[in-house]
Amino acid sequence: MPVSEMLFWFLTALALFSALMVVFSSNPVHSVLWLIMVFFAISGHYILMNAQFLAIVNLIVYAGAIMVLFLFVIMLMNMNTESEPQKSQWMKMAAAISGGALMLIMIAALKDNVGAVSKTSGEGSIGLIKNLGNVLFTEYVVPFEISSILFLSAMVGAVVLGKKESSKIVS
Amino acid sequence: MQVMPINYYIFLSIALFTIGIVGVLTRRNVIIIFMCIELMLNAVNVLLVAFSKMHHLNAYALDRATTAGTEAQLFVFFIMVVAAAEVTVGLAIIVMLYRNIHSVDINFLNRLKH
Amino acid sequence: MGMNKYVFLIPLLPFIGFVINGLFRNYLSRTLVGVIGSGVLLASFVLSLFVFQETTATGFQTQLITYFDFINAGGLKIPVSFQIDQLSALFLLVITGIGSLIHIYSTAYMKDESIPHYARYFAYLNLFVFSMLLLVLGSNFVVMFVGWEGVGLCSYLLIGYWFGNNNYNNAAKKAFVMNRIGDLGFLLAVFWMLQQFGSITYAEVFAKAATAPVPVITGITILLFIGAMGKSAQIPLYTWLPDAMAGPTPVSALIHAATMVTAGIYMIARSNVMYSLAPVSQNLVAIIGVSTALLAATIALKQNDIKKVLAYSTVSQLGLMFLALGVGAYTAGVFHVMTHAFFKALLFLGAGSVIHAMHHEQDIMNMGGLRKKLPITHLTFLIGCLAISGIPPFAGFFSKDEILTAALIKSPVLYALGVMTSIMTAFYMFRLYFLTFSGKFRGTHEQEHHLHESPFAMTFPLVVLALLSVVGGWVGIPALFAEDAHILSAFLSPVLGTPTAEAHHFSHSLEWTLMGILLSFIVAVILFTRRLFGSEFKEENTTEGLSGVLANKWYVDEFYNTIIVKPLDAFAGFLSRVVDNKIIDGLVNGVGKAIQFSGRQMRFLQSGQVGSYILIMMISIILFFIFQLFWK
Amino acid sequence: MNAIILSTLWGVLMMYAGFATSNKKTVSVIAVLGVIAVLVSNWLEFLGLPFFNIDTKGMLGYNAFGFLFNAVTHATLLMYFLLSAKEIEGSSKTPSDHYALIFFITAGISVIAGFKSLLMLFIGIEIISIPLYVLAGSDKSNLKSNEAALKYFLMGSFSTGLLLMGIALLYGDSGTFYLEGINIGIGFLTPMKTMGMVLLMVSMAFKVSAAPFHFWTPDVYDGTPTVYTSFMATIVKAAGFFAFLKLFETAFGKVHAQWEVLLSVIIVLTIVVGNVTAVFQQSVKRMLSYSSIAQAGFMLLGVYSMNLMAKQGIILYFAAYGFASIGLFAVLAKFKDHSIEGLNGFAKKQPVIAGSMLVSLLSLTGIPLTAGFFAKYYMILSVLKYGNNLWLVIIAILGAAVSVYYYFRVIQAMYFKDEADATVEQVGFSKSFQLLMVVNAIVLLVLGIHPDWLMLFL
Amino acid sequence: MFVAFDNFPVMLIWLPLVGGILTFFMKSEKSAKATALFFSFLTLGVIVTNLFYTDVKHQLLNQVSYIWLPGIGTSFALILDGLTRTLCLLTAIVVPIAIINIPSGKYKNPNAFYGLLMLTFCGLMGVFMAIDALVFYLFWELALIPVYFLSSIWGGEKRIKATFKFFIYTFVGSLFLLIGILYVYLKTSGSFSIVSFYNATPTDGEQAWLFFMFLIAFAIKMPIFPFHTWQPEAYEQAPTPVTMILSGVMVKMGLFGVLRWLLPMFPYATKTYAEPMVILIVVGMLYASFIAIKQDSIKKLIAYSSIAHIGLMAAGAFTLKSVAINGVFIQMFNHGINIVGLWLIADLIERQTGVSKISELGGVAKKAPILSIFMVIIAFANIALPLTNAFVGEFMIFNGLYQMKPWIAALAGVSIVLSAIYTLNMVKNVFYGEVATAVGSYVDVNKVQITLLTVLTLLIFIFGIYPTPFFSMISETVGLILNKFVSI
Repeated sequence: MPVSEMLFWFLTALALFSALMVVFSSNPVHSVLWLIMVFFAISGHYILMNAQFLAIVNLIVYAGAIMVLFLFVIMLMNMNTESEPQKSQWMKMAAAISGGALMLIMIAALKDNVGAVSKTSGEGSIGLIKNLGNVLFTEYVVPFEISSILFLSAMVGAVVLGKKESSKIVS
Repeated sequence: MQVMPINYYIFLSIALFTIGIVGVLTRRNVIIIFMCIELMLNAVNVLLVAFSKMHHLNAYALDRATTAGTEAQLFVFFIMVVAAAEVTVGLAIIVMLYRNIHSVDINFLNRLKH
Repeated sequence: MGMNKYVFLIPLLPFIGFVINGLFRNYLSRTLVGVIGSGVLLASFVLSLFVFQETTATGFQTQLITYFDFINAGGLKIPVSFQIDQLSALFLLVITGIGSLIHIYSTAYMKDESIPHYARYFAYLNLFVFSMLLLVLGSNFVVMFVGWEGVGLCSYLLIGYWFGNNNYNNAAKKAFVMNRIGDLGFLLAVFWMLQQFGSITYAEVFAKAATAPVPVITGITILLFIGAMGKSAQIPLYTWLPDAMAGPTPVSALIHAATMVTAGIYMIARSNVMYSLAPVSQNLVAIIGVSTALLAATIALKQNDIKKVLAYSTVSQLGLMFLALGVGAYTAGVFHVMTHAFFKALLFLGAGSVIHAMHHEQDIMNMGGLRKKLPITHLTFLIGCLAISGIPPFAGFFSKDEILTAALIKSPVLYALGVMTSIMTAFYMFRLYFLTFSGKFRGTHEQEHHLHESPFAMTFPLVVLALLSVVGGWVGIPALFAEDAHILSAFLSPVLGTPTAEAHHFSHSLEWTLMGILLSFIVAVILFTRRLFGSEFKEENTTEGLSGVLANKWYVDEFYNTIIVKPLDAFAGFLSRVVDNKIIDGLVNGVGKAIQFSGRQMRFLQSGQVGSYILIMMISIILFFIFQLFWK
Repeated sequence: MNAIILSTLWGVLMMYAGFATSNKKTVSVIAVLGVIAVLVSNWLEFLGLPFFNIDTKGMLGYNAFGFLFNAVTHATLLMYFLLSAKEIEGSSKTPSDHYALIFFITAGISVIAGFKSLLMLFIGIEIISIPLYVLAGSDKSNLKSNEAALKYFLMGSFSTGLLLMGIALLYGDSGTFYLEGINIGIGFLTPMKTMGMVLLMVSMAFKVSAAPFHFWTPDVYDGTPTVYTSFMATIVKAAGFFAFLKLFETAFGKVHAQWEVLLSVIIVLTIVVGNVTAVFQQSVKRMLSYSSIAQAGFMLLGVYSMNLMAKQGIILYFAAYGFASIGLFAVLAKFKDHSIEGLNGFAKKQPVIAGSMLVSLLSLTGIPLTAGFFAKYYMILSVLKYGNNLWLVIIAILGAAVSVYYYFRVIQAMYFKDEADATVEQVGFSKSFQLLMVVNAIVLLVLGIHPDWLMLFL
Repeated sequence: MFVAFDNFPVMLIWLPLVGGILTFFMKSEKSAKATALFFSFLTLGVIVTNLFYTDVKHQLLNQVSYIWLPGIGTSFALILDGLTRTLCLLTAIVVPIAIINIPSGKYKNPNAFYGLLMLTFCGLMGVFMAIDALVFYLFWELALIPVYFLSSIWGGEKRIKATFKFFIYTFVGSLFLLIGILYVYLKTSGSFSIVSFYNATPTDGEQAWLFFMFLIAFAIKMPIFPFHTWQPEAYEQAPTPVTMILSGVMVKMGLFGVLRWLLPMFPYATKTYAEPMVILIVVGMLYASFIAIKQDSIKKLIAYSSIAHIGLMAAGAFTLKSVAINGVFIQMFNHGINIVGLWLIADLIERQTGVSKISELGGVAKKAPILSIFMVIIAFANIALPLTNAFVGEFMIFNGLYQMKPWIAALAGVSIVLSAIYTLNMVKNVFYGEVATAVGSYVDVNKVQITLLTVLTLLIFIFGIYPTPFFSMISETVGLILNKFVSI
């Protein structure tokens, strides 16, 4: 088994396990940490697929910025205990069954795919920063600029929500 | 040339996606639910990158100078961008709610029904 | 032929009388009302006389006078046109003549009414005559039907004349509804004729009838006869007529003598061509006729209301007329209509005079000994009784004898039943006569004190009618007495045809014998009744046994009530309460309720829980996948 | 392009307007001017006068349908601003921020109006959604508003996940994000494409609140401050439909027969659920949110049939539904009590307002001579023209019949119930508001009498 | 300004509409009533004048078509032909009568009341004159809306529920109608004109269900069994003028639809279903008649009686016999007159006594002899006594039924007897008998009421005795309807 393949399996296992742990840890902080683990694993996959740019972005944006934000919020709310009440068993069963069914169906439907992903880095330089940056600022400049609206609105939104206005709570 | 069947990636992605969904369904902590949604988005990202590489490989066989597959990687980039924006707003909402009810339990969100 | 131009006046004059009296009833004086009411009729009578005179001329041809198209659309053409022939002329005379007398009589009889009601009364009477004239004059079945329903309307209005009393109103309604049942038959016959012959004009229908299949003719004639059953009060639709006594007495005279009930006879006589082609219908007519005659006669035996007795006697006599028509003796039927009109009008008006004198007392048990107090009434009433009982040489004898002879030719059974009816007729009429006029007065003192003979306006018609009851029969003297003395038969033969040769089957001796036996029976009965009721009076048992049954009219009304009225009423109630309210409307409302209910239930899916929302979404997605991927 | 850029710019302008002036009225005026500007610029571009010449590499592009949709959006937005300015001003200390968000959303809608690539679709939808999450929660001290925002956010994000999965699968099979590219190679539906398509359909159904993905709608519409519910339920929803129609027409038009059954199931469910559930609502606001589900079912008929009539009809439907709902919500926003009984005897107090509300309700019901009639007319006609789906039409009209029940309950309350037993709130309506309501009603009537004036451009 | 008024159909639409709108702005009740009356009489004048312009020479005056929505293929096309004249005349007679009969001060906001009445008037005129399917549909619905408001605002105690039921019922029906119209439209060359609808060629299978799509709408409107349950309540609860218009004119919309649209458009399906339809309708007639017998409310009694009578007309229409269709035409008019007369009298009684239960009334005739005369005349017209108007029509319809199947005519004929029973029952219990306490201080009709009733009575007799001119007016239209069946 080539190294890349071994790495693939390792990362896959790591990702899945960490993902499961995200769901199953009762401590929110642990969940966050496990999720960061997933992101690392996924970044590993990106690197395996020669998508360095995304790997880096994933680490910086997701594992770095976003997850820190999460962690920050959780800490802010003082939720680092295992105090979360559990959903009803019925709901859990239903969730597991429907989730399993969905997975089964999707896998059953997609199992016959023929197609491959190259593991060598030689032929595919598209994932490099240089390449992507070039394309992003030429061909994709319109969506790029438009997504700035998104950020603007997110920013304004966060401000709107964050501002303290009145303290009277209406229920 | 070393290749991996695309199916592996598909299965991985599906598995992650499903785990995310199950998490959304089973957890009561809003933040964790949100995290599970992020997990789903990441599953999609993995899939997109894998497809990007697959298409690139296919095109590469015909044309060495191909840039096929770039768009998917950029798409992933945009997903991350959007996710970041979403998180900003999402967390703002969660904090706002927490300020009001001092809880992030989703089961408490039942004033609006019927 | 100069009368054609004026024929329309004959019905129109009473109609004008109706309009004037109806519209201006608040503005006319009592005298004027009476004058207008009777005057228009007298004028019609005079015109009718002229018309009649024309028809008696030799070589007279049936006259058709068309005015305008009533309906002319969609292949249906119904002209408003009149037909003048011997039959209609005769009926015109009877209707306007007797009608005039009744009008004159009414001016005195109804004088206690306030003027508006008095005028209303005369308006109705005029309208009644108008309808009847229309019926008789029409040259097709639709015009006849117009008059046919018109008399039904007028009988309704007149029976319910005293509308303050709900029993009367019920009687009026009953009359109209029963007539309507018959009318439905008539109407269907009209449609059938339209379909079969493409026309409803007498001339065309009768011309084509001979070529039509017999079952069709049978069907049409039976349907027509159903119409006649209603109008002429035959089994099973006869019960309205006795109830119709609710109206003022002159109205009863009008209904029983001149108008309304004779319409059925007229119609069948008019359609004799068709009936002659349909032996089945003829037999039916005869059987129904004789049964009615007998049934009504039995009931009349035990009635104590003076008008009821007369009413049942009318039903009975009508039965005899139908018997005549049924056995093909159309002339005899029409003849009896005429004579019956005379003496029945006489009897009713006489009864009216008695009631008038007795201050609206109608129970003969409370009368008696009126002979001296009401001499003219008594005498004329006696003539009427003799006439109806068939004592020669009074009018009834001739017509009845003709019917019975004709019945005998057809079947001895019919004859026997007819004879029984005649004997019973004599019995109940003289029972009535003796209880009313002989013996001692059984009413209150006050009544006795006020007893008086009626005024001239009332006695005059009585006298005239009495005269007619005496001589009226002489136009139809049977061949037995004198060959070719039957003027009426000869006169009507263009319309009704000549009597069949069968009439001569019997030897004169047989006829003499039968007539003699019958007469002696009748005389015996009269004497018997004199013994029974003449001097002293004993209370009759009217509750038990046969007499109870008879007094209660064989319980026919009760029977109808239980068998038809009540179940239909219950059925209507069931439809209204259960089917319409519960089932159909319930279904409609149920749909609404079901939507509301499911709305209420469906709200609970909206649990407010994000988890369950997403779960439902997931399940849906799974189902969608399965459907889209594996089902197709 | 004009519309996107101008509305973005105006959004930014609005952000700064809040600093520049503390007068809320001024802010509103600027906003209204902005909408007019956007409206005009869009129209100019339609007439062939683009202000900007940007090569979008085929990711964005407008046809008449898109322009007309934009125009309708802007027109309804104008009416919305005019009618609801007071409430927007009252909803926050700094309404300029809210105006900015709305302008950003408008830009997103314009993106949707012209998307030709799944990427633009995704970005467009997100630009619309994210500010909406904020607007839903803009009444921060109100727990219902909080809850609405969170619910909307969670479920919206979830549906974004589904959308992305769908896009990814589609890309995996076809190797492109361009709608036309997907359509070219779609001759045979592989399982992957099918799944992608179904997921796209699901997420679009979610956006247009079609059953069984509609659950967020009543809760969110109810909890959101009324003034923003109005916006959400009309303009934003229209964008969802437009996206739905365009996506499925351009990308999956060839395999229409493959997905029509699935869509018809969604339609039937939507109509049934929307109408039946609305019947029992006691609050006008909640009733309107269920009715918006029901109306969505009708609009989906246009997506289902996808012919010219469907497009004409759906444009008209946007206008009819938009104006009618905006009018109703605008009045409703002035009430504290949203129960139907609260409107008892309203017509006697405020005949003008009640009259224009009446027109709106009749339009929603689909009574002739209001725009709603022709909207439904086109929908039914397009399905009939598509053929072989009589049962769908019959279910749709039965739904419409049920809808009479709840719309007319409002009419009954306003017109037939006595005010004696009611608590008609003493709500003041300014003259200008009344005038605008009349204008709103006139728009509905004009479109109902002469829809050709709108259809002309398509 | 007069450009738009240069022909009859347009005038007939505009006059009530303008009148109605003007009425809305009237301040006092008097002026509102006067305006409404003025315009309705004007309309009546126009339609009466039009009766003299029925020849071919003036066709241009009687038929118009304005382009309306070319994109859709519909134009504002109206016609005045035999059928239309009949019904427009009826409407133009009934509406003024209804308006005149309104006592002053009875209804709050009289300007709105009269205005809505006029709008209903306009809608009805449009329905009858439209020869464009979409225009027809629009007016079909438009006639309904004002009625809904009139009844719901000014009606009786249970008005809201009853009217709403009525509305939903008819709305569902008209939605089916819409589907039917649109489907046929797709079969044409993209035009809603009646000619293209007549020439549209749906297959026989399509005809079959289209027939029922149209029929449901018409059947609900008429109404015929079993779609009738909205009617008694709606009649009972609606204010009298509205009830008059509803029962006198509006129910004719259904019959009109059958005659103008249903029969000629789907000759094949009509032929197939005619007989079952007739049987169903006849059964419904009897059903309604039986129920009428058990009604204690005058209004409900009249309502059920109307169901029976309308049923007869509907049955007549489906016989496809010329004589019956002629009969239906004239009967539509006559039934309108008669039932308006009945409502008028019922209203007069209820207005004075405050009672509409038969069992609580009695002896009105003693107190009000003139009223009773009219009542008797109208009652007998209602049961189709010869020489009253209804006889002509019913005679012809029965004739047609007989031509179709004798036993059907016989069965339907039972309703003649039943109608006599319930009508006379009502007359008896309300007008005759002892004077009931509620009637104690009854005052007879005044001059205005006498005039109204006289007009109705005269119409009853004129059409009962000399209907021939009427038949010559409609003969062409009847021919057109039946022509479609010649080749089948």
